[in-house]
Amino acid sequence: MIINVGPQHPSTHGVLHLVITLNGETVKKVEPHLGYIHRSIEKMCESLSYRQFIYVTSRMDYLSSHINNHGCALCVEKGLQIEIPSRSQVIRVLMDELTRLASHLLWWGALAMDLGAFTPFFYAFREREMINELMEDTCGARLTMNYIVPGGVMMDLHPDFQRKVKEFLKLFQSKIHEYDELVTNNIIFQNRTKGVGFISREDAISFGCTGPTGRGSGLSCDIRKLYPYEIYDQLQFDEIIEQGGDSFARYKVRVREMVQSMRIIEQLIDNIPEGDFQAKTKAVLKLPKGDFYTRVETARGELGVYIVSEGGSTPYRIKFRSPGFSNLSALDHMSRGGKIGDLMATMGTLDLVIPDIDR
Amino acid sequence: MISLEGLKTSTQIWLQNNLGEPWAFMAQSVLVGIAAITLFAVLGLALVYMERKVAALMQIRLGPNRVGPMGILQTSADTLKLVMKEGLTPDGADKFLFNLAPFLVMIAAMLILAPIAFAKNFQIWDLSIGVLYVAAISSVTVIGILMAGWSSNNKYSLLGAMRSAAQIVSYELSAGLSILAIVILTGSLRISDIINSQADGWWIIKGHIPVLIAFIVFLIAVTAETNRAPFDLAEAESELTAGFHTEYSGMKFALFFLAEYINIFIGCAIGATLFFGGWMPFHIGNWEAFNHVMDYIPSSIWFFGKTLFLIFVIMWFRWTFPRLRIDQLLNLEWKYLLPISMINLLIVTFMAIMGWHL
Amino acid sequence: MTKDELKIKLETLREGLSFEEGGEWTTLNLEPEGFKNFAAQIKNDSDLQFDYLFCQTAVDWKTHLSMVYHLSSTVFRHELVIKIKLEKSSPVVDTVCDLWRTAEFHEREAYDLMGIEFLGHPDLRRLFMTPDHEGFPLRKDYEDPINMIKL
Amino acid sequence: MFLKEYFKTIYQTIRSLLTGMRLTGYYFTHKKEIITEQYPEARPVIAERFKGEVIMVHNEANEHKCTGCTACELACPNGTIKIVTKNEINAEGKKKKAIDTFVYRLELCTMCNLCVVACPTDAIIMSNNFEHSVFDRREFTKVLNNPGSKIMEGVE
Repeated sequence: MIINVGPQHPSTHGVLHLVITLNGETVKKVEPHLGYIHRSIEKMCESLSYRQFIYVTSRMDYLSSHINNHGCALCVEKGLQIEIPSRSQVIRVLMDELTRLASHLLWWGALAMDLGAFTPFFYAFREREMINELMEDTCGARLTMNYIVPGGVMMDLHPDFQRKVKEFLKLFQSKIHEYDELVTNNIIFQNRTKGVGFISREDAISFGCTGPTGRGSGLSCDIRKLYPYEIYDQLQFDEIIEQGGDSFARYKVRVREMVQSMRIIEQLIDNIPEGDFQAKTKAVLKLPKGDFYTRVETARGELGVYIVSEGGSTPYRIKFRSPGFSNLSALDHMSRGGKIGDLMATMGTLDLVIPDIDR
Repeated sequence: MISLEGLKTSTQIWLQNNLGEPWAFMAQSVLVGIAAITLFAVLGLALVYMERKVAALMQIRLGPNRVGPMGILQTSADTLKLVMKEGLTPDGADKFLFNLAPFLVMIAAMLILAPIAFAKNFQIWDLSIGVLYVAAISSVTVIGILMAGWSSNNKYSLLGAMRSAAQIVSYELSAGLSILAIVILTGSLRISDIINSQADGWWIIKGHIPVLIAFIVFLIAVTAETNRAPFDLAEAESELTAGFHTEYSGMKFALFFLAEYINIFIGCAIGATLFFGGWMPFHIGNWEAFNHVMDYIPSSIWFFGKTLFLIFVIMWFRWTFPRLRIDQLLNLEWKYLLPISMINLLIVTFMAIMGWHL
Repeated sequence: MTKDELKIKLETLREGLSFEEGGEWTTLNLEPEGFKNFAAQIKNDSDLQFDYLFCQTAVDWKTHLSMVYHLSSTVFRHELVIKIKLEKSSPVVDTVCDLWRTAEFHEREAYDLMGIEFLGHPDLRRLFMTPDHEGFPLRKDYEDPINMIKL
Repeated sequence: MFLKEYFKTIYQTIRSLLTGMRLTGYYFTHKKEIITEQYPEARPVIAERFKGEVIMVHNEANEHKCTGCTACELACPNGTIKIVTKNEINAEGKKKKAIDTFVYRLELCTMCNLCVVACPTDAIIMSNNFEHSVFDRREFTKVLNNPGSKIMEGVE
């Protein structure tokens, strides 16, 4: 039996279209059909200047839009060979980690909803809302911030930022046990995710699975640790690696990563150096001829930005290596032989964001 | 004091005096029919409202609060919307079965209403095999669901219907076995006998451990039989969009929706009758004054209070737990609930033979 | 392995490799012929172990096309960039999706948007566009008067 | 041994389920935890930096600071802004470029703030207004300079 899951389906979280072949309830084959929201961002960027194209990248992985912007800005800075002030570096990292936290929170709620529990979604949104408000205070937007620009950040931090972040951390720490009580320790949840959607370390490398998907299979792939950018090499945090390779391992990686993000924020929030938030840059940015590649760790995995420059004010060719795209390619491998319910659990723990896949 | 019993008796007497025996019976039947349908509508609306409020409060929300005071009229407005919507029938569907299915589900739900004692001496039909009747009719619902799933000509619907059939058929067993435990203790299938046997204390608080186990098994089985989360695999909106009623719209969908809530009500009413003594007030041994105060509360309030409490517990389940997978669902039944309830039944029988329960 | 060591090691695998100077990582220019063998070599060589293909893309240079492979090793953490020059009229290259399975999707994307054909790919179909779409959107000479908005 | 495992599973299951129910039960009974905002009645608190739409600042004398340099038009990635200039003859008889209309198309705007950053005279800013819905999309095309407004003295 062949079933079309999507493009409109409650658990694909977007317009992903999966054609699944079933034998009874058992999944035989999963074939993703993409392109429902392909906007050809790569082509669009070819006609935008190096300042302008960053805003488009917010629309790729809209849950970690900030980190997308970060990757692009880093790539442009690498081409221009400019140093950015330490204050803006700290601000960028702070915002990155807040974004990661918000993204993982949303994922946590959405995963529980995929598995049929609605209530966690609202608890997750309560905390995420506070992060969004923090973002709104400083960046002026909640989701597509366009806050990071080549050379630094667009605006200085809001005066209340530090106080509010501390308030948030305090509240978040007092709430984090609820996540364990409601979902992690729940026996139904564990049965639904343990041993489901297994992918071995070798397959994870071969499929290019990164982020929590790769780390859940025991693959060390945290760009923040392996190829530190900004000030990540000066920070104390652990790369979370679980050996399970199943949905529960991926779940645990993300939940434990939230704690690590909190650790990073705690280290930085009292140590924001004074100074400029933006380096002096020319009005029109022109990258030298050549190609530049940067990688950053988004909430979903490794985002690669590949810019080919011909020396003009616009990129000649730009390619985003998005984490969701590679992770999705492993979905078929992971979900074969499972039940339909397992497919939803696997998809939930892969944390697919469809605009990130379609670009 | 107005009680449902008094209302019933005075209506009966009035009708018999004015119309004569055969016509009075006819009039009574019509009145009962109207009362049942009204009860359905009111219950459906009230339970949907209750579900939404319970869900909202557990999810740190307010819930419906715009239409009418506290949003009480919200569900009525929703029903009105559904009534006015077009009832679509898909092209490839088996039209007759497709349109019949919601009514079948509804009628099955209505039939179970007959032996339920809503208050003292207030019962449509106190038949001698009351409990057996309930157990038998409640599995008719599955035919309606299968019919809906099959005739929709939709793969989601078919999968949902098949899941639902497997689920209801298996959970019927442990529900039946846990009901049997009480039947053995009481020694009668008649609902009124079962209630009267609890005059000196409800089964659940008499302190028999097997009864407690039977109650837990029964609660799980009822949750599963009514296709409620965490056993809502037949609908499983994240997997099968809406399961067996994917293709339904308008009033036909509303009937399915209503039937779900009526089934919960009936399941919980049976649970309240068997384990919580139906309309029997709460009595504590020799505390005469306390018992009198309890007696003063109308029996219908006792019944509805207990039923609503059980419904609340089932709603609580729904808004806390994730959904099970289909094989885990069947594992739970065949590996855990069925063996437990069988051994439990054995113990209860032994208890009844030895007379320990009295 | 540093860049220079990597160069020397690669030279032992095949004679007369042309390296591109500059750039962050060792960059290698290759011809499509014999690429598949070379790819298998660098993946399976115990000193190289390029087991992770983290980016695969194509660039349209108007006169010709080129495939760009970004490879990395999860054991030694060294990177290699391979660029393959392809003809504009008939861009054909061997698939690598039996070596790195992530390439399956990336090659479908490159086929869809750039029109590069991969020999031996198990399921070479359009990924984003509809199957009957004409033209390859990411090529520089692609024109779509309806959907492309020029500012 | 098997039976011990069996009952242990049952015990753990019930325990984990009851912990979850305790949490939802807690929220059910504690109404102060409710976070719903009743939007149209209770106005939301909008951050002062919130990017709602681009507006042009006018002072009491109906003067703005826009010189018509089109820096914002060039900075905009979407073609949201269109500046139509005209030549004005000032008091000394010299010809001077000034804006005629500053056309802003809200439906294209992504609130990226690049135009505000690009503006050399701070003539345009982002306002906090977020209630943009209208019945006709033509209303999204706005002219930002007030009718009859002039450029402020001393702004070059």
